[in-house]
Amino acid sequence: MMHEPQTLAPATETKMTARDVRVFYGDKQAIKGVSIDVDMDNVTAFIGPSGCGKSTFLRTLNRMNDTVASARVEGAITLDGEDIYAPSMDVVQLRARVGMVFQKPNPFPKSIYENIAYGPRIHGLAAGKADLDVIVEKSLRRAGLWDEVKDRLHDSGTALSGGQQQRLCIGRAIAVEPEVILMDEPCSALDPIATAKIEELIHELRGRYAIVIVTHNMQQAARVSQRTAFFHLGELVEYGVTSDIFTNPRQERTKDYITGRYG
Amino acid sequence: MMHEPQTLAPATETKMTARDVRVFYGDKQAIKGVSIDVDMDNVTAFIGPSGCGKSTFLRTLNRMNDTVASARVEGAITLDGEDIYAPSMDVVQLRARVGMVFQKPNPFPKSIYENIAYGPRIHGLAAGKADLDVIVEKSLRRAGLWDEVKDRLHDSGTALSGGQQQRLCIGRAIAVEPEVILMDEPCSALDPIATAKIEELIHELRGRYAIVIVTHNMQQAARVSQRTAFFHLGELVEYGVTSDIFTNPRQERTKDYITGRYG
Amino acid sequence: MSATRNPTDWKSDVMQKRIARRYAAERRFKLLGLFAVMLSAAFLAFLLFTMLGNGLRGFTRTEIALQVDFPASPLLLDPANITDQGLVGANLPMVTSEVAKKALGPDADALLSPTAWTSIRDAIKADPRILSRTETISVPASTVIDLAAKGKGSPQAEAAVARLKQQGVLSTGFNASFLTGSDGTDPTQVGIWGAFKGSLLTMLVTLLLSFPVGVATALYLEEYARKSWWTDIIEVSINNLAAVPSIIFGLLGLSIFLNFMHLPRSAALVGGMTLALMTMPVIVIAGRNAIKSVPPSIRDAALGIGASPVQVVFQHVLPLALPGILTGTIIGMARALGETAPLLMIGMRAFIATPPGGITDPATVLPVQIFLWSDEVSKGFVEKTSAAIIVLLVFLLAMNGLAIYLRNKFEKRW
Amino acid sequence: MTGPAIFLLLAGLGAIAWVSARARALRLQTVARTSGRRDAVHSLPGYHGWYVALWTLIPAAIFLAIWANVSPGLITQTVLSDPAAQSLPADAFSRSAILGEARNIASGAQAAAFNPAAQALVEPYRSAISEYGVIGAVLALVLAFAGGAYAFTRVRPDFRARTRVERLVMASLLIASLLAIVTTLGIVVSLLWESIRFFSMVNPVDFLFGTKWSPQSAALGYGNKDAFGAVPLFWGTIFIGAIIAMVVAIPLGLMSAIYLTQYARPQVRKWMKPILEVLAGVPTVVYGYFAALTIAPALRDFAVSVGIHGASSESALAAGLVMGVMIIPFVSSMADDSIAAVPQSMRDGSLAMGATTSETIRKVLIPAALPGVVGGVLLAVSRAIGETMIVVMAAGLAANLTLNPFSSVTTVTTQIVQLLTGDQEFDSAKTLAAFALGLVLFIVTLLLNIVALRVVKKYREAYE
Amino acid sequence: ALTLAGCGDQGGGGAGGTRDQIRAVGSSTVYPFATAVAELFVQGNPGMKSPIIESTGTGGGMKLFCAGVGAQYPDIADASRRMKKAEFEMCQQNGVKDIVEIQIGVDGLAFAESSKGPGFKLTPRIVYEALAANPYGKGPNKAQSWKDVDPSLPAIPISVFGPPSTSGTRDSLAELILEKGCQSDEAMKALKEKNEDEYKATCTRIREDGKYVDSGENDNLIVQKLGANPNALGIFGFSFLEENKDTLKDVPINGVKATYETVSTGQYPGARPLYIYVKKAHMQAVPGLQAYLNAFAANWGPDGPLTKRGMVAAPDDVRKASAEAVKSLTVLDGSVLK
Ligand SMILES: Nc1ncnc2c1ncn2[C@@H]1O[C@H](COP(=O)(O)OP(=O)(O)OP(=O)(O)O)[C@@H](O)[C@H]1O
Ligand SMILES: Nc1ncnc2c1ncn2[C@@H]1O[C@H](COP(=O)(O)OP(=O)(O)OP(=O)(O)O)[C@@H](O)[C@H]1O
Ligand SMILES: [Mg+2]
Ligand SMILES: [Mg+2]
Ligand SMILES: O=P([O-])([O-])[O-]
Repeated sequence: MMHEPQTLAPATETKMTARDVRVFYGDKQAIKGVSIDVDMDNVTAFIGPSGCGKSTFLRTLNRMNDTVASARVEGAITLDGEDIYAPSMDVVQLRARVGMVFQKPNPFPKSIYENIAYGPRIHGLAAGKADLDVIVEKSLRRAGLWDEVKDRLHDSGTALSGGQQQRLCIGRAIAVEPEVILMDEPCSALDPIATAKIEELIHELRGRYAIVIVTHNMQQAARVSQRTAFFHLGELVEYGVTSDIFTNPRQERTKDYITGRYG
Repeated sequence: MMHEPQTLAPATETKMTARDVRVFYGDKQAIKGVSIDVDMDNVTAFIGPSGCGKSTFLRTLNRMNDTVASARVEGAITLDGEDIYAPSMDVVQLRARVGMVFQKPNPFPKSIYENIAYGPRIHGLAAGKADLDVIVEKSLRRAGLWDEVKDRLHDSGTALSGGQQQRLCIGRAIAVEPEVILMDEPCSALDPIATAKIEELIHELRGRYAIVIVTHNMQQAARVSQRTAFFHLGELVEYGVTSDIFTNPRQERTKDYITGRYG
Repeated sequence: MSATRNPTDWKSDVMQKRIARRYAAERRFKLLGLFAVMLSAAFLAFLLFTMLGNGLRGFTRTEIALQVDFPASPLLLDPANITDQGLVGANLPMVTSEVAKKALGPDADALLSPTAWTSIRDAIKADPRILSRTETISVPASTVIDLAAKGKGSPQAEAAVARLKQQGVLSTGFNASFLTGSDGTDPTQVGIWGAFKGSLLTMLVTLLLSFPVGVATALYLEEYARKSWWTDIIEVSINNLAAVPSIIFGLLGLSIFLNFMHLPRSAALVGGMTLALMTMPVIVIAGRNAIKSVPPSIRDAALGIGASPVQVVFQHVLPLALPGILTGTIIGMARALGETAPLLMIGMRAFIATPPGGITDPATVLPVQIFLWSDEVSKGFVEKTSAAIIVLLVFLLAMNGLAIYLRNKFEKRW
Repeated sequence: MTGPAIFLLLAGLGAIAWVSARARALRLQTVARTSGRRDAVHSLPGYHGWYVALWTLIPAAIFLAIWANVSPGLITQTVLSDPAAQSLPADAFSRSAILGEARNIASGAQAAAFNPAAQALVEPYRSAISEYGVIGAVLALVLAFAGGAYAFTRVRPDFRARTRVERLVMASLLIASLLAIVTTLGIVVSLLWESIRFFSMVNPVDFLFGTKWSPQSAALGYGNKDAFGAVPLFWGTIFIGAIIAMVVAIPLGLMSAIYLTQYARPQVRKWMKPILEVLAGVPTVVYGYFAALTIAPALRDFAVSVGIHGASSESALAAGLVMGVMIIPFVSSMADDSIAAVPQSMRDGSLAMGATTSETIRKVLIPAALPGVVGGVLLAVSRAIGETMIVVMAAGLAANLTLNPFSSVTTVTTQIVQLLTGDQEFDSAKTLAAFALGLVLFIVTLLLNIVALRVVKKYREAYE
Repeated sequence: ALTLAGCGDQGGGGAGGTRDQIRAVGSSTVYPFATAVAELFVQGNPGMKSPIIESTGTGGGMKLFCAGVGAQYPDIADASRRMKKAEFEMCQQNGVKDIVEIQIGVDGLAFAESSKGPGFKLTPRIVYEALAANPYGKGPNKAQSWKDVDPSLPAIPISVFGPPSTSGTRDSLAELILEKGCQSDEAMKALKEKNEDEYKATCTRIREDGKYVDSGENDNLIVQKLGANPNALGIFGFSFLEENKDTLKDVPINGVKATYETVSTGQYPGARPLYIYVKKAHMQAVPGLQAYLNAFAANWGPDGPLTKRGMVAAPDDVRKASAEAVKSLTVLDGSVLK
């Protein structure tokens, strides 16, 4: 177990920190003492074989694991230095600040407009209809979807293609002005062209938000991220600059995985 | 579309042939004129991105697609020169000759013994209890599972670990003495150790049975197969000696796929 | 950090208030849900307690101990030759009345159940030797006394009860004959066995007809039928039959089974057939769901080693689906067991004092018996009605419990 | 020969057929196997056994079924030609009573004759029964042998016995599934037939749109025009079943489902769900009794105490309330299913935006589940409008067109019971009206169901 | 299904089949007496199966009874009014030729109120004017309270629970009370001669605006409802009144209360005969039928068990005639029926 956080040189502003995080589903331990820092200016990729706990760990970062009855989280996670598991932390606000995009695009069965407006509405971020319109347009623009949908904002979000749906979901997350965006295999259900679009989008969003992306496609990790964390069996095996991890892994397990010995 | 079979030098005995096979799900064409030869002494791997039709094509080889109401198969497929879609072909016997192992281990919720004995029983392959015992032992040995389960043959097959279950399923397929074994991503639900065991098993079974394996892990294809077929969008893009495909792909699409541009 | 960012101030007052409001709404909503559940449960509890409160008394009856001096009584009976016929001619009602008058005073007839003499008859039948001595025999009290003894009588009756109590002849105890007897006209003597047996026979017919047909249909539709206009029709028919008002089945039974096929009226056979038509779709639907929940991988596995479709179904799918099918069957049967309206249409609302011997004998069933008793003149029937309801509810709860148990026990996740 | 004996004999023959055919197939299999061809024998020996056994049994069984229906007539013919039968009374019922009794004695079903005339016929009966019994048995056995022998000659290695046997299994499954259609047809035919007669007496327009329901006036010779306006019944049905009951059932059912699926701990859910389901399992006659004797008087007292005019002790409200409670589990289980069918990803999506649980439920889950919930409610409505006993016992018979829930109304189902169990004129419009009402009820529930199933299905497909 | 169909036709000996249980159908008023006799019959004839008695209402019973001769048709029709001519003819058409009519007793059509009630005093005229749909043919009934009908009565809204149009009791209400009240108007008497149909309609049709609540065949419910509703009036068989004397009190008609005496002497205006009708053709075929009739005859006397259940014994001469009918099975002459 490594309790020493695997940080990099303090080149950039640290947004979230995790210290010795352990997650249990009932009796089963899914995350075994992971410590990691997520910083602002880089895209962080989590890779690892199926079931190693990537998604589980990602979900601890915005307390989505609270919704799983059997899940229990130990250890400390902070956002801007605040403990997000502290009783004083309001999970509703936390989740607004740490947005999430899922593996399968999951637009609400409402219009495109309503999908984006949903978050600002519940959080009361828009002062009126006009304000909301501005937010919707801005979010769709940032998500790179505005040009494709501006003429049919009131069509159902589920009528879009898979890649558009995923960008809609990213736009929806952006609309509440989050500080961190977590993405769990956002491209695994998409075709190559849509994947390329999302990857491009991630490039553009970088710097504006702290981004964490889980992927099973190592090439994708190599393409989009600056930092890569390799998980295996609930442990964080290695964390470092992406190009180092792929060209020069320090751990045997990382190397085996990258060369396809398993997974 | 390529209607010319992509065969290799006639070095080995050809077990199954497919000529211009087209498969439709309703109106949607999932396989677009694939011709291929499967030979006895080599393991053949099918690779390709998700949804490209690997599983669909594999399932035409033992007519498992018959069970999908909307599926329609055109073209010719032979087993030892016999047309397997001819009316005189009894599909029950065909499936006994062309066994299948699935992506998710699917043992019957019965004892280990019964799992193996089921096939020989329905095909009347055993003359009596003693005969059956012999078959069960032999099959479990070949599946590399005998030592692990010989003391608990009457425990439920579903109580085994994932990797053991998958080997049980292989043993079950072997028990009816098939001539061909089709495997559809047999390791994708398994951990690295179990995967290694199955890969080893495939090595051992090679030569005794014609083996076709679908995998999404290119390294696995490289490790276990001698021939690789690359599918894309329902077409057979390239078929050849595995090492050639991976080091020296003739098609641009193959190369892009192998280097992770998509999938 | 980019210049265009305008992060939301989550700590602002406005935001904090807004959050508080949202949480209050959350709590209210949750309470509303809890309230709905509680209200439904409370209603059920209220119903059950009302029935229990009214009905438990129905399981007891008041008896009066009579001292019968057989040798001195004007009984026309040859002790050596006790036959049913002999007992009929023995003038027992009169003798009983006289004995009672001697013991309890001139208004004794009003104190005893009109059929009190049958208790003496049964005592003689059980042991003819008592004819040679004085014997104390407990006979049922009249309804008026029975109710008064249970605290629900008129002042006169209460006075009579007080008097009897003083004489020490009155006792209220568990009424076994309520469980063993059949319909009758005297509430102190009636029982539910006849209706219960009628229910059993009816359910037997229902089960034997609906279960195999239901399961076969479910198998056909789920496993074999290729989707076509034909299976669509079958499917629509079944879904529709499951929701057709039960009374329509009564109309069907009346016009097809009685008027057209001339099957016997009031018989468990016809009741069972009518209810079977009603239950069958329930079984089909439950069966299809159970069959659907058998993972396709099991079918693939079997097909993959060359099992024929029939083998797949009968050796793998059916055994795995059986718990689900049984659960559905029990629920369907429970519904049929509680059904009244269609049976009224086919003449199962008759006075039937002998338990049916077979499925073609006239019979009634528990819910119809409840319906009939709720319309009886004598007030003694009120508590009998509730008691019968308790019996029916216990029966039904047991069936539902079994279904839930099966469901929990075999609920498998593959 | 008696019935059971024949059955035993046939069963024995079937067993022999099974065993011998199987043995033969087994032998053939062994031969084939030693010759090394593993696919030489098509079917397992057991299938050959079944094939031959079925050929032995089915023709004979069909014959016996026919014979059982034909032979009594033949036996009676024989007995009637006996001189002892000359003295039988002319009237058919007494005659058949005597004959039947004689028959029962002859067959041992009855010990002694109640009617002396029967005694004389016992002997002729006995001989006729045994005579025809023997004929039937012999014919059945011949058939069994013939069938078995034919099938036995077909036992060969390449004979596809399994296919044949399985085809029979399939055929019986298919036949079973046809029963649903037969039942539906039966309902339609039996309702339609009588309804047509009704509509030849009463103008369908008057029936469907008339506002005066008063079968008694028809009986009193007032003509049918003003007597069979079913609108008050339809209104009563809708008022009780689709309005009052639903006002109770929808909020309670929906909120229960929401609470149990979204908030309650698994342990609570595990217990509360079945408890609520019990509400649907309580027999309607119990609800009726409860509504009539407990709820209705209480409601009436309440209405009177708050000064509502025209409160009746048999009120639409009492029946509707109780019916609503009965329907709660239907609504809640349909809502439960629909909410559960909304993909978890929707819920996650909303929660991840920072929505509270109730916001997620109200803004995402319920709108998404709405078609399913609506479908469920339609099904519940169709169940409610078909409910009979509660209304029979608690809502009365007055065909009022009223909006006052405290007054008495009547429903279609109640009137059906009333018209068919009460005093009936011969073939009068009054009795036939019950069938016409039944037809309307059937059509309405059919439509409701088709719509509901369509809605539910459409929406399930949207997520699958 | 073949074997099932076979079961139905147990006798199998030709038309009719056999049956070893007596079957009676019909009046809900007679039902308690018929069942009581059934019980006595079984007690007196051990080994006999108990008769099956179905309460269908008089008319419903007649329909089943007259459907034919044979095992699937009932042997006895219970009636709380006399057989109608139309019913008799239907019987004849269906081959039910010889019918034995037996009057078993008398019933009072009781009017009752809650013991907390205002103490109504009624006459047939008042009842008619309060309940008729169209009193004296002068347009719809507008009476809202009893006072509107007769100033002597309290100003209580009219609310009457009574038998449904489907019962014999309702026929009796029409015949014994409403028609009499109606005939207080001379014009109506004249109308009877002129136009029988219109007369019937005017004099016997009951209002349907909710003032008269018909309560199904469930007389017990009427009793319960009267208890809950002190201002309502109930109409049902005399036996229910007898049984519920503690919660109900009877309402005099023309100053006569319904008591055993007034009903048996016919002094009470709502007195009506109760009948059973038997198929002579079934006498030989159904075991015990004669004994069942005998049991009726043995128990219908003034001190017999039936009067304890609330039936009123018929006058001596009627009982004698009925006993004779039971013995010699005198066949009903259709021409005396209406
Ligand atoms: N809700 C749950 N209840 C119990 N165990 C769970 C649950 N969710 C995940 N697990 C287990 O926790 C472990 C980690 O799962 P997780 O989903 O985080 O893996 P992953 O790395 O995201 O895999 P994948 O690449 O397949 O998405 C696995 O063993 C999984 O079986
Ligand atoms: N039963 C079916 N009905 C309709 N379309 C189907 C069906 N099964 C597969 N398809 C479609 O056929 C195409 C090929 O599917 P197939 O499962 O063969 O792909 P695959 O290469 O095996 O993918 P994977 O790697 O995800 O298993 C896909 O587009 C898929 O959506
Ligand atoms: Mg994951
Ligand atoms: Mg696949
Ligand atoms: O049942 P009735 O006596 O009123 O016909």
